[in-house]
Amino acid sequence: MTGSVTAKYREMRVNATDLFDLVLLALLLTCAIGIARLKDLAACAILFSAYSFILCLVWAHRGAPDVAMTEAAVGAGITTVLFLVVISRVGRREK
Amino acid sequence: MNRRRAGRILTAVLIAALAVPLMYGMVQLPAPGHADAPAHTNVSAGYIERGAELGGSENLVTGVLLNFRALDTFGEVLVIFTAWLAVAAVAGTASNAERDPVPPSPVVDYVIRLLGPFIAIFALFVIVNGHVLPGGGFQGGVLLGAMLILLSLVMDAETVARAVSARSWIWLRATGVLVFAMVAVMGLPLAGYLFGLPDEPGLRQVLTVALELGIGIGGGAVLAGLFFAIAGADRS
Amino acid sequence: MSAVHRWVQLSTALFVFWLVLSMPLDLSDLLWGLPAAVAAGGLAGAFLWREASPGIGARRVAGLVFYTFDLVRQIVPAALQVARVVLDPALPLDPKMIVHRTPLDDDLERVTLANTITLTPGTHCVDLDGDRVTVHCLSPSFAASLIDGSLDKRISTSIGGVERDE
Amino acid sequence: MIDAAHALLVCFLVIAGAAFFFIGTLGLLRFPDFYTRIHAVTKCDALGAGLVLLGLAIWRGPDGEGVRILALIALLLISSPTAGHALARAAFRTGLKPWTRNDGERDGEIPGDASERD
Repeated sequence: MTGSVTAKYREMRVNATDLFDLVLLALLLTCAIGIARLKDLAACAILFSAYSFILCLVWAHRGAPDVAMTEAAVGAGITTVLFLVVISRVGRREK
Repeated sequence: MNRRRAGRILTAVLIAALAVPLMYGMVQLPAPGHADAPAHTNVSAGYIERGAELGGSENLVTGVLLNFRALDTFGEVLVIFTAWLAVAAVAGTASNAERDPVPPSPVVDYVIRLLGPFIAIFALFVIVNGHVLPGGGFQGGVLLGAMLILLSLVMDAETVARAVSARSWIWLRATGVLVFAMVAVMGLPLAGYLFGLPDEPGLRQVLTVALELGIGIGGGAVLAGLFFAIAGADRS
Repeated sequence: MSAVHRWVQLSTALFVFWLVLSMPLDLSDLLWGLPAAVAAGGLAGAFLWREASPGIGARRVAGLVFYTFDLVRQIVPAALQVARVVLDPALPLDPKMIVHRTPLDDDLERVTLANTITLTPGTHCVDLDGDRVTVHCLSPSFAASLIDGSLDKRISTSIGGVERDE
Repeated sequence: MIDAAHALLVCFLVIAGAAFFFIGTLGLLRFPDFYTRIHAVTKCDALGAGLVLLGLAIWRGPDGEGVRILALIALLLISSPTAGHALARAAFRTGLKPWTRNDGERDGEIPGDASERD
């Protein structure tokens, strides 16, 4: 009896996990489309940072904490700063 | 107008032509995390079973990176160093950026000065424990670089860049490559082949931590160097 | 405060942080942590806090912990008030910029004041320049404890007046 | 009994944090300009996440993870208001004018699309 209950619970949990992944992937897609369409480079940089952060959540959720850490620090942190510094020197509108 | 429309239709057709086979392939992939998937039945099972013992570190990822695929990782470290060389060559000679007229807020200034050393300690912790916990040289190095960039936001990038002389910066940036090359060569007498780690567990751990430290310091210095070069604070 | 004293203080704080990170403790953690904390503390003292010290000693740490609990007590009613504003269909906002002159004259005290203002729902610290604190508030009623000076008083009783720099 | 009280406390804290996030996000969507919106974001970030983390720390109990989560809360309480302050200050120093009730009435604009257009 208890065995079947735990099995059912496990099944439910797997489904909830997949749902969480789907939500994250939908957010990723939204960010990606936004980055491709925006003309304001500063906004693109910020959106790219958000994209990296969501991707970091996907990695962490998929059981890859090493990659998640790198993604958070490099993608969401340093790359954004470097982009913004470059944008501050070359101007923020795409021609 | 008409041509543009034709172009759009062509794009849509091409994308559809690409998407159909991709989707067809995706449907045939095994479910993510399925135990019978080819990715889980062949080589990775071997890694998981014997990786900790053969690779010399409890964190399998570190073991694979620094031992089984040391050559790849060496390439990665070289790429990072080369990236800095390229950016320094292009941007390093650019004139200095104009000074920001607004001084940083006293609140931000105080908090970053207060937290900076703690970030450095955390970075070091991540580097040194890379063989046991998630993390390692690359991750810790990025944290170190981020700390230097954060400090240069409140302290003026040139002051931070000048905390170490230009020549020492170059050596620091090359640390990863140099330490890795040294350990690789030491593999010849100790393990019998290049990039080999010795069988003796104590020595192997020391070399692993040395590699992590080298990668961390080198990576952090390169990232900070990229920032200084692009922001025009680099005089080297 | 002498340079050595500052070094010891910073290194102790960093070492405690290292121990928290590496719990459960192990001999190798101590072996790595001690030199790392001493080195980082020395570098921080030499580069970051050369002119002034952060001014946080043991008594102030205790004061800050006490103050955090005090802060939670202040935040709860303010949070409920803001929740009412947000949920109200008419959105009864009346945002104002207020300039407040604070009697607090120490770095840590002023930073605590600014961050308390920012953390309290309804008020947000926009600028800090000498003793002038510019605050944006959702409506003037949220800034009552700021205007009558009771916030300054609470901060100075918790963490003020001790361990000044020489 | 103790277990039940423990779980109840954790649930209460996590739900309170989530409620904070909900109200903050609602504020972000409803508020009229940059300054009022940054109010919502900063509080959400610090207090909502702080409450959820506190719940998790109590859930773990006094082992290494629990203490590390407490350290994380301390970091959040320091860094989040500082970041909010830095953003607001940047806007203030570059001359962004705050929205006021009078503006909105004079221009006949509804809160929600006043100012902040560029």
